[in-house]
Amino acid sequence: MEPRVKGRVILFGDNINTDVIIHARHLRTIDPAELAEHAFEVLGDEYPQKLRQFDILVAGENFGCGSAREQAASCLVGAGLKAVVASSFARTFFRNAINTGLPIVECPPVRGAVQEGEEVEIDFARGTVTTPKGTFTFPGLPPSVMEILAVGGLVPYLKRKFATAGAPPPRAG
Amino acid sequence: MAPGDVVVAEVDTVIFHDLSLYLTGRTFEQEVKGQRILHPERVVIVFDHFFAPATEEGARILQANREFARRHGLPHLFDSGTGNCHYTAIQHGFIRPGAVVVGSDSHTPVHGGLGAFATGIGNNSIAALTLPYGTAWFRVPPTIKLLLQGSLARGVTARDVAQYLVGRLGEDWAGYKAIEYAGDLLPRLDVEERLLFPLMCIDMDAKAGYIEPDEAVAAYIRQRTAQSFELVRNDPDAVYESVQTFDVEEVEPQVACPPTVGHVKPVTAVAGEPIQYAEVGGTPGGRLGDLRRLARVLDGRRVHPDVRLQVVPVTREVFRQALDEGIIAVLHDAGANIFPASSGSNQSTNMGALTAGQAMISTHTRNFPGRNGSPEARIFLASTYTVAASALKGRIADPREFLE
Amino acid sequence: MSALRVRGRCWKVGDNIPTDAIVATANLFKPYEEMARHVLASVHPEFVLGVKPGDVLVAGRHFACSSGRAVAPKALRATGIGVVVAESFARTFYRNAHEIGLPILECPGITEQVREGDELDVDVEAGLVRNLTLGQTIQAVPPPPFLRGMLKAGGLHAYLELHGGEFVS
Amino acid sequence: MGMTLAQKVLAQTSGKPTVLPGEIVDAYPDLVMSHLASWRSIRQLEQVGVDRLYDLNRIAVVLDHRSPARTPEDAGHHQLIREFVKRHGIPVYYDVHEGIAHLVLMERGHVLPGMLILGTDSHSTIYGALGAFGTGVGFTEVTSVWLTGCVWMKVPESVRVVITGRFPPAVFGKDLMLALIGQLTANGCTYKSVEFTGDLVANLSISERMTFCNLAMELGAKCAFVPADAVTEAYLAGRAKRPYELLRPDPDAPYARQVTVDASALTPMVSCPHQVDNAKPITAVQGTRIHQAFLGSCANAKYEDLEVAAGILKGRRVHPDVRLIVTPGSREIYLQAMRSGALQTLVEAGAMLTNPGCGACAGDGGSLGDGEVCLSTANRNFLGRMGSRTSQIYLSSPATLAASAIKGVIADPREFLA
Repeated sequence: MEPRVKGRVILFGDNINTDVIIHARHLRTIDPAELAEHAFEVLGDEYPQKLRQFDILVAGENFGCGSAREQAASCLVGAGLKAVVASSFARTFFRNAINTGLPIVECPPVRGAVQEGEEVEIDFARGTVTTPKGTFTFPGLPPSVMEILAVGGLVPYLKRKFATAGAPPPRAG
Repeated sequence: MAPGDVVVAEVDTVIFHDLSLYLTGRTFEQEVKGQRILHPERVVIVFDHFFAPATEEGARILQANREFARRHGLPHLFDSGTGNCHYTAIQHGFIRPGAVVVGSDSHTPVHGGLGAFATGIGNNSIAALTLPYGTAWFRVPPTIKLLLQGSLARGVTARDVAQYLVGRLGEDWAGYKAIEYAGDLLPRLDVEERLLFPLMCIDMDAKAGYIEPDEAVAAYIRQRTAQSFELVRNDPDAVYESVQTFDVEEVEPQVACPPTVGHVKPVTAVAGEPIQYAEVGGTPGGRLGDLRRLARVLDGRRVHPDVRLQVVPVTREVFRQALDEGIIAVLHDAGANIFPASSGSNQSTNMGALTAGQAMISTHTRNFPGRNGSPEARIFLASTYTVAASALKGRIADPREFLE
Repeated sequence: MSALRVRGRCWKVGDNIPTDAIVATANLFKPYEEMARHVLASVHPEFVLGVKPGDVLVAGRHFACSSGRAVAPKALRATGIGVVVAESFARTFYRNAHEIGLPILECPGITEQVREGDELDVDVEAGLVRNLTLGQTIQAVPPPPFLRGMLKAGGLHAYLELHGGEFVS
Repeated sequence: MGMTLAQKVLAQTSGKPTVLPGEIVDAYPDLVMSHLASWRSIRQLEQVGVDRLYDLNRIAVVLDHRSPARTPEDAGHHQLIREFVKRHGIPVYYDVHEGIAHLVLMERGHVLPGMLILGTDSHSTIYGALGAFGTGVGFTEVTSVWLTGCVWMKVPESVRVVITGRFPPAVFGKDLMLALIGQLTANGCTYKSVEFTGDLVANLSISERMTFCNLAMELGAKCAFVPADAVTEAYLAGRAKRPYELLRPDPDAPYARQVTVDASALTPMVSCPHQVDNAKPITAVQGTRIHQAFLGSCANAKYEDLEVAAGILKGRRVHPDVRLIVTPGSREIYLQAMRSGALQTLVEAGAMLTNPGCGACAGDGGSLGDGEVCLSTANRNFLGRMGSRTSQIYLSSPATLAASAIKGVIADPREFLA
């Protein structure tokens, strides 16, 4: 994960659900690039292409509500998005984004401060989002979560963990 | 009229399923433009392939069909869940002795077992001729008479005999011909069992199959329609191209093996072949008799853990009756999965897809490579008893050991 | 050259080719051009890649068995082939092909006498197949007059339009 | 200070005496359920390159979303899962004929009060009907828990929903939840634990409790509970796979919010396209033409739901322009409804009865064409979920569904259940 990302914004509203992000009929693969070919398709056939022209997805409240399907996060990775900024996230999407290595930022003022196509910059170390209308701060993620995100998701994280530790940890008391 | 003549006959019943109506409707409206349907009341539409569409494409096809029926004022539309197209047509009294029945489903000859002249004709034939003019053209076929003599051995059903004939005589043996089935076996079978012979005459490429209707057929029809009909009897001097006699006493349970329907072997020759799916359904399975036979074998036993057993009743009425008889409970307790009355896994339009390396044994009618998903999957066809025994063993199995 | 006289390259397939292999169920509702791209792909993958308008498909016994599927001859026609010559045809396909005006010819012994890639000249009306590469002529079974009339008209619908909804003998 | 149920479960499963809302803990789930998504978890496991699983007894695999296989891909995924289950000897495994994972696991006694259960399905909140902490995760997280036994969890704040009064005729748990979601919005309890309590809940059947906890997901909840009690014990008698304790929240547990609902004041409710929180009283939408009615899903395809629908449909016919699809939630439900005669009634009325499973809710059968309208007892009505992007889904109780299937339009069930 890069410490800073910068790029053009694609804008969505509140309560964007996982059926809209990636329909169940496309869950036949777990390859992010293949999934990206169908991202947001339900909104129009042009959407998967459109998505690729942007770098950062900005949405309102409750982004990613609905199913626990992880592909809702990984298809965005496949589409080349570098981060998602939302006023709030549904919790399964939040977890799935971390697990697929997609940086997420919860920062409510951003949604109202940008237009589609404008540039924003996110600085993860400082916890800021800079928009044409000003810079906003967001609380950082807990270190244990950042550890997963930093290596690019849960699979690389597990690979690393087992390469160093060798065996699973002992069972809880 | 003599064999070889072309005749144009008035059609009494046209049977469509969801796939054939869609294709015929498209041809009728886009190629045969500006015509109206002469006899809407003779058209029977049954949605049996996409019984609960898993795809938008399926939903669109059914929707287009409903709209076609509405546009052309077709009153007899049986929507998803009613049953298999042929049995639904029978159940609702559209088939009578002496009737001329056509459909673009290749198994339309099944109705010859009720004394109808029934055959499969193409969508274009129906769109260009039957719908606008109410007729169909036929070349009068030469007729072969097959005499089936004797009684069936334990564990052997009409299905096995019909399949045995295909294996013995060949897949194109009766090309362009009609077969009349007779002999002392037939009166010993219930009416629905007899239907297996004309049904499977298509596997020998016959144009039609026929059984001279008797009182049992008349009673069966009377339960389903108030319309009058005549029991058409053969002319005493009817001419047959040939008459052949088969003794059925020695016939064993039969299995049609990949890659074609004519690759028929006694079950003993293929027993032990592992299977992952078993299905009782389709036009030759899933009748009340099949469900009873299935329950007889499964009662108190469990389907093998590696096998998915799928049961598809042929009509809603059969399912209802099977519920009342406690059959469904027996099947469920054995681990079977019951599906809506339909064509089940036929062509895997709605269910029953196989991946490479998998095998299915079923009472369906076709086993060509790619019929149900991967061309590298294998499909075996057999009687309900054999499918039941195989579901228990996880391998193709001889049903006779379960039928002491 | 009329539609009932075809000259082209020979493509060969074996016995008992089902309609499932001509148009798989999954392609049943696609446009004909799309269907044409998959015709016989599971039994002869090179066919759709190399077939040219006017080519000749030669098959063994019982060609196009299995489901009635009248789209099968339409999909074959959409590949551009001019005629199908086979040892024998399944009944429904025989009907369907004539009804849509796709020339077909029953020719016992054909598979022994032509090789894939041979140049063939097929005269449907006369019931003759000439193997121009080998310099041989093979006698086939010409269609009966009734079906010949249908073929000439371009299929059943065209025939009925031509004759005002009547069959003429 | 005392602890809520969510706190108690997370404390217990992370080996701590107490935990506080907001704290992140490493918890060891008691059960990890994966459905069809299991094939993806297996593929991720191959990526990680480790094959030794932490504890086979904490794994449950149930095939429900596409049952049986509709495509060769499905068949291949099912096969991959079966082989994996067999190779590892995973003891809790249910194949395509058993039904919806949530219902099957509860019926077979794998879900007990106080357990922490993860599932590859957002409606895993339903396990709270038996007092368990159920929550949804993605497939990679399942891989991780298979391997490590452990998952990080943020201890959620809790919302207490106190339900008083009694349901008027023709009003059910589903109506209450749709009203509550409409009031609190789809984002109303995001990241929170919801505890249902009050007079009405004390006497509520497990079936209705399932509907409560299932639909709580549509408030954005992380988990939901009906604290285990005598009703829970009665349900678990003869089912529970092992002994359990009736975990209950402390009287002085901290709640971020308390919401009170008077059940007596409710009317039948319908959620309109394309969000669950777009809930309206039946009177506002009655008369809307429907093409399909779907009685199914983990929200409302339980035995009681089938009984209610059959009660209304008895002696009546489904409207000729409506397809009624009935998909019982599980094999046990199917058999029970068969023995009671409910299935017969539904079939006689014209319903199409499918095999148990997720069915049309998850896009597996009953797809909608352009412009078609479906009334469903499921829990989601998102744009395009059941087929065409121009189709529409309304959600209701089984009673409203049955009344509407008869009328051909969205109809008030009170006419039938006065």
